[in-house]
Amino acid sequence: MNRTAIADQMIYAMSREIQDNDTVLHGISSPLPILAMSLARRTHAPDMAYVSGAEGVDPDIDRIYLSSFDPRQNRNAVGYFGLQEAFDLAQQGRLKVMFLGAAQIDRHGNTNLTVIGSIEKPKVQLPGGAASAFLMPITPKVVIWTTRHSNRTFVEEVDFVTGQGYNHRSEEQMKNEMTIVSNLGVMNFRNPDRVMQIQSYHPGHSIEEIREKTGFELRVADDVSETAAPGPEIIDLIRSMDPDEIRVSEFG
Amino acid sequence: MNRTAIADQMIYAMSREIQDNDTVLHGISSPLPILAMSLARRTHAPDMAYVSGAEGVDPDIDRIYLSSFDPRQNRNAVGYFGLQEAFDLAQQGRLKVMFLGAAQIDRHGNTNLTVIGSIEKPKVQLPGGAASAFLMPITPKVVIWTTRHSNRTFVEEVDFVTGQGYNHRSEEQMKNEMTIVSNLGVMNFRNPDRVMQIQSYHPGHSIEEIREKTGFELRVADDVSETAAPGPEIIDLIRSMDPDEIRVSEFG
Amino acid sequence: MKKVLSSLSDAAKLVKDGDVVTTGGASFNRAPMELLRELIRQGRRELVLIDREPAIDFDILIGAGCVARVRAGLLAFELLGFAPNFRKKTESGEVITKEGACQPIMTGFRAAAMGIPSLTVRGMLGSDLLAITETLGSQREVEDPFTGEKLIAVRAIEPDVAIIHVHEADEHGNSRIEGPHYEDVTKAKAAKTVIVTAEKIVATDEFRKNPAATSIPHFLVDAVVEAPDGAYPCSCFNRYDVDYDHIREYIAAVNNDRFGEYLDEHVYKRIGA
Amino acid sequence: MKKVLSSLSDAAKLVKDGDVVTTGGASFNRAPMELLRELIRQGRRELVLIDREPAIDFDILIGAGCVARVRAGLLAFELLGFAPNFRKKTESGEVITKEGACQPIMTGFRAAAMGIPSLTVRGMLGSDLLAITETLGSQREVEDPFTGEKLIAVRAIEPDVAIIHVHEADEHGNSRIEGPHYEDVTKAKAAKTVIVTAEKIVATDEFRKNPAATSIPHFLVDAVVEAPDGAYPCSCFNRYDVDYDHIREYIAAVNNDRFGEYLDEHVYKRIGA
Repeated sequence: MNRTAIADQMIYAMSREIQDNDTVLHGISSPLPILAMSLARRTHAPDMAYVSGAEGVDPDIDRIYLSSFDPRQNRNAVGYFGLQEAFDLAQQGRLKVMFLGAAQIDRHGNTNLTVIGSIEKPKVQLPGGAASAFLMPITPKVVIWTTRHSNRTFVEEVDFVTGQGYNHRSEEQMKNEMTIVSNLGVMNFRNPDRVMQIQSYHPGHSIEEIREKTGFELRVADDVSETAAPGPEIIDLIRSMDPDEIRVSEFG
Repeated sequence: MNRTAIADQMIYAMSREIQDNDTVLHGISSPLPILAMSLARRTHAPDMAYVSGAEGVDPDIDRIYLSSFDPRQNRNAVGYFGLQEAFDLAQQGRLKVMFLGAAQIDRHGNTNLTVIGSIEKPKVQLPGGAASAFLMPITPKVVIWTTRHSNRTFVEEVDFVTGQGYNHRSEEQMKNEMTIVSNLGVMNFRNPDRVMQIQSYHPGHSIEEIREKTGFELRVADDVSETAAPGPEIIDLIRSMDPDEIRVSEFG
Repeated sequence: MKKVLSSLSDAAKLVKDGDVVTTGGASFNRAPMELLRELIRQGRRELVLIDREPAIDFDILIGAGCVARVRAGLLAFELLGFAPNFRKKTESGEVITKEGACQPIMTGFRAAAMGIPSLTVRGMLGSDLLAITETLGSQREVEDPFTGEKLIAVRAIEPDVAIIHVHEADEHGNSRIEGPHYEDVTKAKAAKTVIVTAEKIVATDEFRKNPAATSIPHFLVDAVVEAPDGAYPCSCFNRYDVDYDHIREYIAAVNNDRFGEYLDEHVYKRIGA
Repeated sequence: MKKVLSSLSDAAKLVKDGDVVTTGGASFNRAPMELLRELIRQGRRELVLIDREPAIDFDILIGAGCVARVRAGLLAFELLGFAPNFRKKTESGEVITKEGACQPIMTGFRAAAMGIPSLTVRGMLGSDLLAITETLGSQREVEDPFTGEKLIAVRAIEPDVAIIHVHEADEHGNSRIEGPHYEDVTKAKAAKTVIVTAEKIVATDEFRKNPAATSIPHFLVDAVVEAPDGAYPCSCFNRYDVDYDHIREYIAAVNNDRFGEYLDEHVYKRIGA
């Protein structure tokens, strides 16, 4: 698959994590979430509430930009809702779905967006965790997306816990459901041990490939299957929302 | 003096409590404060910031109404600023002057707006303390106004402490200056004991009359004098801001 | 966006007996009177009313026997005097009121709107109100964890229902308020259920044309009702002013033991109208 | 209303060496670039920069040697990659950054804007960031006084200076922002000193005609400067878009050790212009 096709597959899988009536937020550097949210709203979730990182409520996306806060992405919004307000919704438990990134993720769902190496002597100073530390424990559905499924991303142990996973000291807070959508498949933690398992592999990929490119022993869900592929009308829809193919930049 | 003249005298005295550059707020049922603020802004304090209980910033007052929150009183405001925001300013120490009412007040400046009689068995259930409990300890200048100077208002001990005076347990918070403007004179607490004293008596009234109509031993400031009377241009200005003589309703 | 357009009658049914209710507006301005009249017609009972500075909105519900308790910073008719039903029924003990400070009420709403269980304020420390609210469990003295400063923690107030009258809304609940907003947006965020009444229901495109004018976004709203003159006799800024004469009539009715007639005339006779 | 109209040069002098500074906007949008360029020209040093999600605004100050420390939720150039000066100077240890979570920074501003010493948040509890911030004294675990729930208390952030770029302002500092406001109003309330740069200075009457459009009232503003294109190369909604090509040039300059040339070309050569 070329990068556009992988992007479209991921966007489609991510959109299916949204249910109708959900209130959904995206953050910074988030072309795939923006397109997934907009796709969901135009297909199976017309009643969802879309809150944009650029502060628009339910905008019509017909073009996206290199900044996910670019205010042009608020076209036709019905109102503004600030990030501070959206975070209040999250504290109330009303923000149902959030999309978050990760430079590293481990089998328990801990994510690192802070530093590669140690915090005292960084090998790579990452840009910062943004909303992860705050939202991961309190958001009912967290969708982590990564375009780089490899054993450098899916690691035995994260160098730094930016966003907490299921094995952490405050696990009483972790009543959420976490899904990971990568360029290879969809993973989740729907087992009694709350450890990562393959839920589906994207067309053209396999359980074996995913396990091989994962830095720890990855379980397989009992009902594992191939990820549903986007049909041509979905692909057309995505294309219409991102004519400049900004979504491919995430695979840079 | 007729009631209009007394109102004008009080408004003038109240306006002189405002200094240029002060940020000033009025609350509910406050025709005299509204007119005092507006008068100050049009005379000696053009740079003050006027925040109205109706949420307008620096409105031009040309008519007032029976509700001090009547939005018509925001004519020509340069913006809106909510009461919640104004109270934040107060917590920051940036709200310099607040006008507050009182059904009872004692020699230490404790005010009662809650109940006559006991809270368990009220003789008169008063409307409630509004901002007094909150603002009295933290606002640099509190101006209490009352149109009913009698020993039922100026009492030996208030039935209930709604707004704290200088003798209270949290006196470390009471770094403010409190002035009382009544229909008879101007009182303050500028002495080492922080007890009420007459600073000035309005024209036509006297120290003796004020002391007689006060339910406790009222001190007299060393530099006591007659209150400065509003000149004709001031009276015209007040009249132009309140052509319906709403200010007289406070003497009901 | 979900459609939440409703009838006055159905929207009012979202308020249950015993609910904790707050109303939009302040004093005689933009109170959701039409919806409150419907609550009276439907015979709602035992409500707990909370607001900073309400007026005739609370007083009419109290007079109609809908109310068990009131929490307000101040409840009066401004220069027109005491809130007449409130005064009668609190002095008779039929309605209970214990507080009387604006900041804790606004702060309680704000804490709920922010999704945290409590929020601190400065001030308040020397007031006798504090002892009362500490007994009620709505406030208590705390120390700031960083500075050690003594503050008052105010418990979040999450009303069962907020009823808010606005200028324009669409069928999804997107709402525009003109002029002073008071704490209405905070209340819409704080409450479990939000009922909006609007002078006019307009097309969603009107909101899309000027999103900066949207005060309350659709996803906070559970029901929206078209209610022209819905704040009457209170004001609705830019639409109509307070009818002070009507309010004087109301006061006279209560004070002359003719409040039943007032309700017949201004509330009940509207059934089916 | 006081007049606070100022020149770019005089306004920039309100920022002192070592000050804690925050900037308006978010990412590549409505950053107060012109005022920041003036700070570079004036040779400001040892600044402590705080913001939720800054980008080239912080990076250019870092690159020009003005910055000692950074507190940010995230500092990057979005899809264009790392913030190049930030990455270089943090990895070399020249600039110190320790945090990396948006909510505590927004909450710190909000606490200061509310005039309270700290404010609690939910979430955060399992993050390693917490131990770092506890050491720094900016966050700590607490229990809610009513519910006992474990929360994180965030210490108020009161910047010495907030620098905010707006669409229109008057000579008193009344300011209008179009489109997304980000945390700019909160920052204006939180900071000790507020500098506003505006695309255009307009008459106060423009504000009186539409008070609902006023974002920041005059009494929060200490200096206002007319700065057309003052956010460039960032966007100013409804006026101009981000110049992504310019930002690519900037990144290339840093990465090819030509940042000095970039500054000569885009910052220093403007002296006296």
